[in-house]
Amino acid sequence: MRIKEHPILTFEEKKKLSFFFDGKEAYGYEGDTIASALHAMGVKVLSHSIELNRPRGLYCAIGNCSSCNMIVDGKPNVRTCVTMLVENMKVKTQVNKGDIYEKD
Amino acid sequence: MLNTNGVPDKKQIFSRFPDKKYILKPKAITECYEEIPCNPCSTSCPFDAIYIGEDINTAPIVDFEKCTGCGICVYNCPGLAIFIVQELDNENARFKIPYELIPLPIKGETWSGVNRAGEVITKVLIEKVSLTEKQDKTALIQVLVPIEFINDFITIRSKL
Amino acid sequence: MKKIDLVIIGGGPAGLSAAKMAAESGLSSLIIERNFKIGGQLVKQTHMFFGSEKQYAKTRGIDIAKILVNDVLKYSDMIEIMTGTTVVGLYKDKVVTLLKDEKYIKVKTKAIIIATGASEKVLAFEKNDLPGIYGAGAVQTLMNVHGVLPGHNVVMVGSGNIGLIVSYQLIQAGVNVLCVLEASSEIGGYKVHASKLKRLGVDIKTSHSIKKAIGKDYLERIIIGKLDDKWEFIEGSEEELIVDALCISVGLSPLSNLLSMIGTEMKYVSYLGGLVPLIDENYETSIENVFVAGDVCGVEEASSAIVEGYLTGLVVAKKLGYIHPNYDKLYLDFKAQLHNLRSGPFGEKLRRGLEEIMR
Amino acid sequence: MKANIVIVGAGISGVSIAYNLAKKGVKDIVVFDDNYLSGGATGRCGAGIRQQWGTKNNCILAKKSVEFFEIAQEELQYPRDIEFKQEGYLVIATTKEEDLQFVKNVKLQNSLGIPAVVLTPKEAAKIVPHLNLDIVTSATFCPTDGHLNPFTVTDAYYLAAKRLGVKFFYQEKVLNIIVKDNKIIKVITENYEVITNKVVNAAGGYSKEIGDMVGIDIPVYSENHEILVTEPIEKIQGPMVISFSLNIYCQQVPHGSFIMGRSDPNMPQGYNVDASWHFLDEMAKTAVNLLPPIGDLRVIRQWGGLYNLSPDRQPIISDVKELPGFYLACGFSGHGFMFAPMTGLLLSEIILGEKTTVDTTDLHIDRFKNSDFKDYEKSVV
Amino acid sequence: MNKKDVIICRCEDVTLEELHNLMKEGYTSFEEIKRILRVGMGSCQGNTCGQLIQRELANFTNTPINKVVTHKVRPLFAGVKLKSIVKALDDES
Repeated sequence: MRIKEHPILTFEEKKKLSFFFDGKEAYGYEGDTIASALHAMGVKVLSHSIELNRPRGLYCAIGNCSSCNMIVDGKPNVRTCVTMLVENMKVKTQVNKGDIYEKD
Repeated sequence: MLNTNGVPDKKQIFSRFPDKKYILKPKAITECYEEIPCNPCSTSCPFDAIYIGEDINTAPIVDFEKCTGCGICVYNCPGLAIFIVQELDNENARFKIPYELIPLPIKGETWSGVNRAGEVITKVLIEKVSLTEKQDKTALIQVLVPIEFINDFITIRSKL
Repeated sequence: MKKIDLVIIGGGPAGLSAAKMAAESGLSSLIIERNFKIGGQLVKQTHMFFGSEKQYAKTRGIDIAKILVNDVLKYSDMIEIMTGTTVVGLYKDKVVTLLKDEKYIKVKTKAIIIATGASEKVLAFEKNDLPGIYGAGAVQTLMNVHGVLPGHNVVMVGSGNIGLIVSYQLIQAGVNVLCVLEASSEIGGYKVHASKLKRLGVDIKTSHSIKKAIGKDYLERIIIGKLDDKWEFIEGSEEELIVDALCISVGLSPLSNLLSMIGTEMKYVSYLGGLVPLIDENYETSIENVFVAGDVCGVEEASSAIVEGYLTGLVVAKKLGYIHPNYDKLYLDFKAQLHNLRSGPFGEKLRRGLEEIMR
Repeated sequence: MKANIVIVGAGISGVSIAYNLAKKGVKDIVVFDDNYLSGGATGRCGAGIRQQWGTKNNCILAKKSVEFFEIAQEELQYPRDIEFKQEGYLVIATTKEEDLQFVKNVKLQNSLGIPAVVLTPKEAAKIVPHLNLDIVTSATFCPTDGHLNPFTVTDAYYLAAKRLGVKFFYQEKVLNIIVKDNKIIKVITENYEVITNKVVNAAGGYSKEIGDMVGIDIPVYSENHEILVTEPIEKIQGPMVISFSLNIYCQQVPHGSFIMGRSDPNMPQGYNVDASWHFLDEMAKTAVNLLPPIGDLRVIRQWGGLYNLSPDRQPIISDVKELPGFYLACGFSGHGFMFAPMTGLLLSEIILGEKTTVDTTDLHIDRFKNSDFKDYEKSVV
Repeated sequence: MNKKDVIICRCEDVTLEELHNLMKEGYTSFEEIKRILRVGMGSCQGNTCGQLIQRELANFTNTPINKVVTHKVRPLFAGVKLKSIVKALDDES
């Protein structure tokens, strides 16, 4: 769901970045946050809430609301709306409060 | 009603249209009914035909003697609230409207004509499309509109 | 510990103008911006701005951002910019702590201009946390910064200027906006924006609100309803809409957390959007050398934020001993501009609000 | 308004005193607090429950308090969870002196029925695997030590006391206490005047001020102690880890976040409760040194709160010979939370002239009239 | 309205039902509610819930919203890893 044509804005072709989402290969573009790359792929559920296990996704996009916390490169509670996508990043859906010891 | 659905009433609309004698030539209609802090229409007019004054909250007043209907204010209005109208003959009126959507119409095409409530009311002919650097992405579309819709037509929607 | 005379928190219109004017006066500063680029909310505003020429009226927000950024870059020897950096702590001894990626940085300063802007209010309704429901700011970021669409069929909640403008931007990006809901009986934003939407076929439903979101893992449908004059849903007025995105734009409140953190005297002023600091005529708070500019001391337009930025930059520099050669003339001009921007009927609430917080 | 007893302060001590008195049938108890429920030191504390002390008094107070906490949920008939977890305190020694002192401490503790044991560093690592063994010389462990939610346990006491008829007034500052002919006659607050001749001073960090109102000079002072809390994560640590020589206590609470604190030897006396960047530096350094993996945890919040320190770092729970009707529950030196059940019980006994459950001679304010009081509690962070 | 399904605090998963129940019990200040429901104590520090709870409290207690005190703001504004703080100290020396 990327915008191809826009009356005001021009979106230049950017470098493709591949990464892993829940073990599967995925890709985004340079300048993407993890959340925007996942969104462009149609992934809306980014985490599950810590007490009631409710699905949560991108909400504020400024790192405020904790709805988009994911496990990135083994580390939990990463705010993916304000974390830039990096080549070969391993991104995983977080379903608990987060484990401090890396589990792959 | 303007305050409840964004549609100005007839009285408001007519208040901005000049005497018939002026409209035989292209004139700017400013559909800006609120006193908001804004004055680009006035400062951009090369003919000094739109008055706002020191207090930028004043609603614009068009001097139809001076207005040439050039259309510069149309793409300079941040609210896209200005258009140019001219009573061409007994059958048609000519409008110049701002347009910021894609795809742009192409000269010669027929598009739907839409009123202020967003309803399709007629067919209109695209006469000219201009989008220069100066216009900064706001295109100016010149359309031919059946004369009976001179007080209703406001924009275009989808090619027919 | 890093030492710098002036720290400006927030690289939006207020912060950038403050840095420019401080630099013009001879005072160096450090701008801290949590986003990846400076420009604040302007970087995602594709529409033309109101105001007068002095505040770059009729220029698109994205282009005003470019102008302000260029102004600041001209003083690259005097203005240091840290992007992607969040101020995490503000302490009474004027130590500012920062986080850039995983790096923690401490800065000791003499003066601080807090220009953190505002944050979006949230709304309580059933399943208000379903993925597919977004703040309007998030939608703008997704669309206008990343070029990613939030969905195909969207309903906007809130008809303030942001709600109206973002709806228009959604249409420009090719999204179908089903309607705009407004709990109040009248449209909140400028009517020119409302008229622009209406003629594009978007209904603005006043006295309506979102009742319920429906969906298993993400938003699939919503139930909207009509409100009575006590803002309660009228039974039987429910309507179901199929949407894949819902955008919440129910107002902004000043992002004044850092001011509370450092112990500034604050007051809740509804006219200004929420909790704001008490200020004097130069925007200095109850803590000496802690200034504010922009939405953090009352939600307004970018135009006034720019002027407030200029004003505080000018004044702070003078306080620290750097007097602009045109100080008096500029000071009066900035004051006059602010007065002009706020003197109309739309500025009335603001004027009353500002009166309430004058020290 | 008339009251049998006015209690100043609705922190954990105040609510416990109120509850214990009301349970014994005392009517017309009024409690004033100038803040919200647990808005003072109680709500700001680390909320650990420890029985491993270096003085007999503290050991006994703690042990008897734990016995109450074990049944508190039922006894107070609380609908929410007080979150009492008994997963122990692991007390870390890092010096030869501490090794020796801790052996003595455990001997004392065992003699009072506290099931603490001395551990080798390896044994300690079995309980908390992420310990940095390079700096641990030995440890002691008591499995029945633990942690409580300070808010809910205070709430539990409060609700129980309220059910028994105690009247609570929050956001109601006590402005003065009127004494006439060496007798308390009235308590004046912002909105009330209460006729009473008994006042309990459980004002925590402000107890000296309350003493001053009636001309009793209480030898205590207040000091800011800071705490930080991290984001919650899945459980990795059962017990509280504490070290006096390293100046740290650190606990993962049931909710998942880590709470840790230390004291600043240069902190001036006073009522400041600000958070400082300096504390954050020192705390992070100490914590990551002792428990390296928690370096990956994000600090989300820091705050300060008042310790009310007595000269021997042991509480003052007593009447006041110079002013009949004035009672003290103060000077807890950072440990009022964990002693609260006993504070309430003992003070109710003192007020009602009953025989006290344990000997309170050493808790009396008069012990400070003697310049070389018996014990000094060193096991304090 | 199914209040169980209205989320007031995202960080700690607090629902409108829990909030209303507590208000009915007599806890009618943000500070009290925070202590029991943990609202404002999560990683966003009340940034999301503060304003919602303020409105609910204003409605429930029939108080003008500007008189309803909301959450205290304490450092830190965003989470900082302990090891980042240590690293900064190491870099300084």
